[in-house]
Amino acid sequence: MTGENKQQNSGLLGWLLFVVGFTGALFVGWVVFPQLLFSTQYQPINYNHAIHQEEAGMSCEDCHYFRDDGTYAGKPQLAACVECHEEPQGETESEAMLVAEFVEPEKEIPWISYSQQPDNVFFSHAAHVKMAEMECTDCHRDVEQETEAPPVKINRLTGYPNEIMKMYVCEDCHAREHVSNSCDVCHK
Amino acid sequence: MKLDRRAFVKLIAGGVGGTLLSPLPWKMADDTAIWSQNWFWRPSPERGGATTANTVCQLCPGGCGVRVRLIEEKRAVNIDGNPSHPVNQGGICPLGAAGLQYLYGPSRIETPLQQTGKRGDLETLKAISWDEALEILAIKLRGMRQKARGLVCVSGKREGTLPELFARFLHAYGSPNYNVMPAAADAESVGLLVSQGNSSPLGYDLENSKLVISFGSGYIEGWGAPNRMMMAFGHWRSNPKRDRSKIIQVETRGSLSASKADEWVAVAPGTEAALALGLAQVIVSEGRYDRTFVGQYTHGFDEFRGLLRRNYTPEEVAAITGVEKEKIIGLAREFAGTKPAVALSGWGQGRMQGSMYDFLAVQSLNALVGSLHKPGGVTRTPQVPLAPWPKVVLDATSLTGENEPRLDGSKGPQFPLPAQLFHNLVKNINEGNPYPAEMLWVYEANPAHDLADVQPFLEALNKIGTLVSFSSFMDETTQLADLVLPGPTYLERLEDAPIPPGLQYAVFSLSQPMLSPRFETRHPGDVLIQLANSLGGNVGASFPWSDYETALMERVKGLADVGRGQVADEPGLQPWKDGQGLQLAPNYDSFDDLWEKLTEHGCWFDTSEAMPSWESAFTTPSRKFEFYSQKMREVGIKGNELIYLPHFKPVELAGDPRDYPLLLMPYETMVITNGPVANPPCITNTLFDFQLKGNDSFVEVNPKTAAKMGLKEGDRVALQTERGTLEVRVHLTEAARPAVVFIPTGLGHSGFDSYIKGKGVNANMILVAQQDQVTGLASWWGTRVKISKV
Amino acid sequence: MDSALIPEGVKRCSFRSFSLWLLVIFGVIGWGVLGGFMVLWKGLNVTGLNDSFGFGLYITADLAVIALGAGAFFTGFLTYVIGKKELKDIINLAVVVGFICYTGAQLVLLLEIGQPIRGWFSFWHPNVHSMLTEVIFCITAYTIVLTIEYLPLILENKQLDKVPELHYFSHNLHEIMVVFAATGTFLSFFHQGSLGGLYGVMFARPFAFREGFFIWPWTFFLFVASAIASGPALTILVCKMVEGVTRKKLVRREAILLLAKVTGYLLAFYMVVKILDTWWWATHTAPIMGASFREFFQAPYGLWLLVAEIGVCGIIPAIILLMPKAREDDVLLIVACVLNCTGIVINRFVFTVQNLALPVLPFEQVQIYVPTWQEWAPTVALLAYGALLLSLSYRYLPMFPRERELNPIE
Amino acid sequence: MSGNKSNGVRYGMVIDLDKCTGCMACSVACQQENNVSFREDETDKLRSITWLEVFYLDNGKPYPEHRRAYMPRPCLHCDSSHHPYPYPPCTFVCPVNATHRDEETGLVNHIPVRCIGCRYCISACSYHARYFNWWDPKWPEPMEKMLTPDVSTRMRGVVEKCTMCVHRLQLAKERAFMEGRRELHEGEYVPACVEACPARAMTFGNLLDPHSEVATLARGPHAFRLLERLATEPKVYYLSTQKWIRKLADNVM
Repeated sequence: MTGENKQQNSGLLGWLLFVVGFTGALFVGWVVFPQLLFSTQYQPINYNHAIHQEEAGMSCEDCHYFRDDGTYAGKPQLAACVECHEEPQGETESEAMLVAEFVEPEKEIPWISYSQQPDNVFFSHAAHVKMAEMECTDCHRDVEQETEAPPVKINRLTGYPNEIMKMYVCEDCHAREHVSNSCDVCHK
Repeated sequence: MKLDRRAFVKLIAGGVGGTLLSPLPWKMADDTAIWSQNWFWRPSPERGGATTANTVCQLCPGGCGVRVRLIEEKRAVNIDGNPSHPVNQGGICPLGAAGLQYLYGPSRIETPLQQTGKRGDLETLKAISWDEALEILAIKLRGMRQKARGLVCVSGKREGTLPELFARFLHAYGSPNYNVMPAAADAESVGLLVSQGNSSPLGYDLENSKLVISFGSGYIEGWGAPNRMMMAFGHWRSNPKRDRSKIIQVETRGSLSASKADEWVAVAPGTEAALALGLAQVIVSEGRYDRTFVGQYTHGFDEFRGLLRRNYTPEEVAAITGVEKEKIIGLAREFAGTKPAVALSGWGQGRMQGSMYDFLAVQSLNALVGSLHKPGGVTRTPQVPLAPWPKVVLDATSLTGENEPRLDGSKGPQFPLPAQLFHNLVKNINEGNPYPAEMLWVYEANPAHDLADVQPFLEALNKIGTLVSFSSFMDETTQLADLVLPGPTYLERLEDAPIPPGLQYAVFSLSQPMLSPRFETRHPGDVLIQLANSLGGNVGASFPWSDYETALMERVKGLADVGRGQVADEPGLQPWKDGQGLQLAPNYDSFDDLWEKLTEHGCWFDTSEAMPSWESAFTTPSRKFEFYSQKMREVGIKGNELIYLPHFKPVELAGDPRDYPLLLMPYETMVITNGPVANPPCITNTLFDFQLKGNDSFVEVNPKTAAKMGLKEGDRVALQTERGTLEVRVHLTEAARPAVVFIPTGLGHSGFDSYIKGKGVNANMILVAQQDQVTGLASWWGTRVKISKV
Repeated sequence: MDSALIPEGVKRCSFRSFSLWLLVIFGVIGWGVLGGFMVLWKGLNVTGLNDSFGFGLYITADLAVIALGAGAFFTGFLTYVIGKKELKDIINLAVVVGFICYTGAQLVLLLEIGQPIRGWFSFWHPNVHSMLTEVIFCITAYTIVLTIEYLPLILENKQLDKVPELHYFSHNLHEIMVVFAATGTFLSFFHQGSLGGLYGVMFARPFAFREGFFIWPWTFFLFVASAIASGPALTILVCKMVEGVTRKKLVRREAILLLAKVTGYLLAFYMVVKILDTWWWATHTAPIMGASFREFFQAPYGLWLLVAEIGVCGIIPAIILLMPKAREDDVLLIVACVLNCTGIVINRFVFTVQNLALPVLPFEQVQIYVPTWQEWAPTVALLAYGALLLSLSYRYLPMFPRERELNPIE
Repeated sequence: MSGNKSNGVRYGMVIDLDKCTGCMACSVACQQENNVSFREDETDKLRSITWLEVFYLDNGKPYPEHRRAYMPRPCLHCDSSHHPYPYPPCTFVCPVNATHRDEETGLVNHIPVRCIGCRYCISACSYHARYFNWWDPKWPEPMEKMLTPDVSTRMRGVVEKCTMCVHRLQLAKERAFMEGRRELHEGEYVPACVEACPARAMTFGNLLDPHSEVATLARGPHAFRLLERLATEPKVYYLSTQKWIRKLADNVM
């Protein structure tokens, strides 16, 4: 092989390596990295939204209600579950776990939140639901027909779930609706 | 073909390009920033529904209603004032606001403890069960029943059903030795006894006073009920300018009370009473006194007038107090000419016992201008109509005990007047006279730190067989205990809070558990009942209740029975506004209703008891206010004529002035807690760096005095008195009188937690208490001191 | 050993002595890294900073270094934009010094902020009203410019120059250097100014506050003037230092003297405006704010600072530099340059530390600031970092285009 | 929000120094309300965080003419009429928009999670109202239980300051929303310090509502503000009939 050839070959190889590096990095960044960044966590027991609504005839507000002071209760405390589930209400594994691991030892169920904002955020459900008359599903996924609680993706670095609403979403909507975007409206 | 450098560079370049076009760097930058906002070691308070509940603060006798903010009724996260409570109307003092730092403080005791080694060794203070602890105590008590008089109890609380239960236990068991920590209330009570015939504590109608002259009282620094006093101060200051109430402070040190008064009269140390007598002299000689009262309702006025004329002319008083003659005359005219006017007594926060004569001198001013039992003046605190408990069941031993002399010599032949003499108790224990102390109970008190002139007490502990502490915290006394029976804090227990000191209307408040006890603590009331039952016999029979709550309810039934007063359930109540003697329609219809409402709102109050009339107020032999005390003669106190009259008696200070050229005076402030608890971190935070710097506390010295001694701001000095030496730093301030060194009390803890331990020095270690030979009361406002640079 | 990297036709010290020298430098840098690491790991509590002295040695050093780094843009401006060709002798050095100053300042700045991980917020969430935003953007942009200006010099390294692409690239960069010089001038003008603005806008701090033109306080312009009056002085100093260490003549005398003359005029101009500013501030600005000139100078930050800054380190060097006879004397030239640079350091110190030491509330006392070693170490390491970059650049790059001509090898 | 809204809302405070007893309840209540961290030794006052600091003043006269007074200082929430910088001195210097004046309430907020800790705002504030977290905020283990969820805890390396308990405004608004109201009544939103003050020396409300107590007091003859000459226009007013105190509030030539 002549020197020139060698040079050409190595140039070609160089560009090939460039492409390899480029696509490799893209693959790592777009595919591998998200896998590594998020952990998948499962709810301590399966919660069946559909069955509570259809068979037990419960409404959303039975568990997700406003407190008298206008704050939002979010997820119910164990006491609410105990009202019906003092004894197992069926044959499922979750039902047995609920009674054995939480109801009987009177331990709160460590539900994993899909969308709870960081503690530096003050989110007023009253402002959005009562005043702005927004629907729950405007921000949250529709759980009405859900028979199984989906797993939660938790960001390993930040500790927050991936469904969490980012600040620009809040800001955009506030700007559209001519609501103040001053920091202390939402941060505490 | 080999991978040369250039190819490698290209691979890297591709990699970099690809990475930049992927979310990796951008998401990482964002997420690491978010990570820095949510570091796992940063506490994130648990969320939940918030509620508030009313209770009463028990950190001092001030009796303020407080509101506790709770999260899911499991965590208490805030304490503020209860706006419906008439005493504080929503205001709160720093200590009350810091209450949670006690509840969650690191110095809480978690279980009963027994000292298995040497006293004071924290390593050998071992956790035991409640059953064991009670058993140990019961066995000891059974064993020493024949020496029952040797059981001594010290309570830090003066009033309330719990101190009463302790006293009851001692009574049934057969010991006369129930004591409370010494305070100005002791002198007040003796003074009232000799001048008015009974010891009912004073109630000041301050909110309605137009002129208040305070003889050394820290009226906004913790004297009386602190919040009530600050409320009253705010009220004086918000009256329309033309009839703003005026405050005159007579004090040696330029305290906050002095600075905030309309006028500060700086007197020579310990001469407040002389000034009071000087004012009395002017008022009497100029005929400015209340002729009706003095003429018809006093006894011994002529003797008093004679004494004033002889000894307390403005010239003489000016020489004693250092206050100009004209000033004395002016003050007297102002005091007599302003209606209603009132004079306050009791030094600082009223924590020093002090002299009965000092009290009498000030009280005689109130008598001269007819301010006794009148609106805007001083009366007695009304009775809260609690139902009595059944009589204590006595057996032979307890009957003997009833008649035993008290260890402190009070009510005895030498000192027949006072109900208790704490420093005498310490002296007698040390001397084993007249009998040894077998066992000491300490409840809501920390005498090992808090008692002025504490060293003799620490020695006395060696003479005491067993020391039992009921404290919730690892205080200095508890560290020395042989047995610790920790109680829950006031936020975890039911307890009544009686009328705060100095109040003119009736209040009964209830503190109740805000949350379940954090630790294996037990209510001292329940402990006493269980202990009594375990002892059985007459002691058991004297405690016929299943628990403290039942015992307390039995007494509260009295309120429902008389059907008076109201539960305070609306903000802005000011029971002093329309005067006393005003019937209130009860807002409850039965005991159950009352109890329920009391539990919800925390306070019952009543204004129906009118101030006593001058005809009925005095129960002295003459049925009059006695300037010249016949009571003292009656109980057999003998001496020259002077001792029956209010007079100024200079205290012989400890130490030779040649060795100890300066005077050391203790002072109290709102931001350094005295009493059973130590300063919580958030109050210690508010101390200025000329009060505490690192672990050094400061004494106040006048710049002129300092200059003479070559001292500069912040210099480290040794303070030496007859009792010992402390190392402090000096703060130069014109608030200090020349030649006097002012030292704050309440620092220098060796107990509690690392947030207070070792900060500053404990002034009580070097103060010397001086006993008055007529009354037996002790004073410690001044000790001679030497100060030298180290 | 490293002869393959050393430019053709110049003489360098042995690799052994060079390694020893590097060892010393790395020692100092290591000390600085340790200090910096402690600040990052334990937090800023290891420094002497507090709530009174939010800014301290780090900021003083940053400000001083950035001002002194102005030699780069100003020499560039003179060389490329004005066309003072004789300055080509020294332009490379000026660029390297500038690069050192700017990158070093940014490294120290990273320690100074409490949350360096969030440092990029200033790009993503900038507050356009903040002078600091202007500073951060301009400094970053100008550092990029300086890198671009530095790049051709690096690419002239004997080995790198052999790569045809790089050679070509470097050549083209040279061609358009005027563009970068102009950009650099523009950016520098703004960030030197906004560094002054940083203080001048503190309208709640009577010591720092100045009225001004539109939104720019007079300090904005004073900082620009002082930077261009002192930056070239540092360039001269560094040049003299390198010449001293290498015992060689590296730059033609005309270049140095031209720079010295320009510096003299600029310093004189700066002194005039600074004195005017001080007079106006003392007699108009401060009284309006309820402050008095006398109270601005309290021990230990007394009037001596003003005398030192304006008198000793301002007027004296200006006179020396303005007198042709004086500036032609090497010793006097060096003295003038040292004083000039010291003056600027004092000025930045005064605005940073004295400003914060003075009480604004009438009942307060003067505070005293004492930096800890964790602050000194990174600051000193910044100088070592400069020495490192200079040494490497001198040894391996043709930093002084006239070196071969002035020092022919026999 | 309270009372007369047509004028807008400018929350402000009046502190009557004649009534202030220097008891420090405001400062303590503030620490509890806002999860202010503390260390074992807080005597380095230049590194101790006290959102509501109490200044010590004295008249400088010799005994017994000596008088002292305490001056509580929350963040003054400057309105600023300064030309050409009509912003509080602290907010317009922040490079990252971490601090800002809410134009609907006049409150100056500071968001620690945005803050990069450059401390420019600390340097710009002449009232020392801003504090830097020199250390990781830490509480002894059991005391973490008393932290309120209404205010987030801060982290090392950021600035913090008094928010006028803006979380109480947030919660008050929520309560109002439940009743379908957007307006607040006077007294529905009051900071912790004002609520705590046992001498009732502190008043809080809408300065733009001419009938509010706070506006009435702020118009009084003895009302003054700290360093008025700086044109920072604090929304915290002080009252004192004492000349020497009023004199100490402002530099007088």
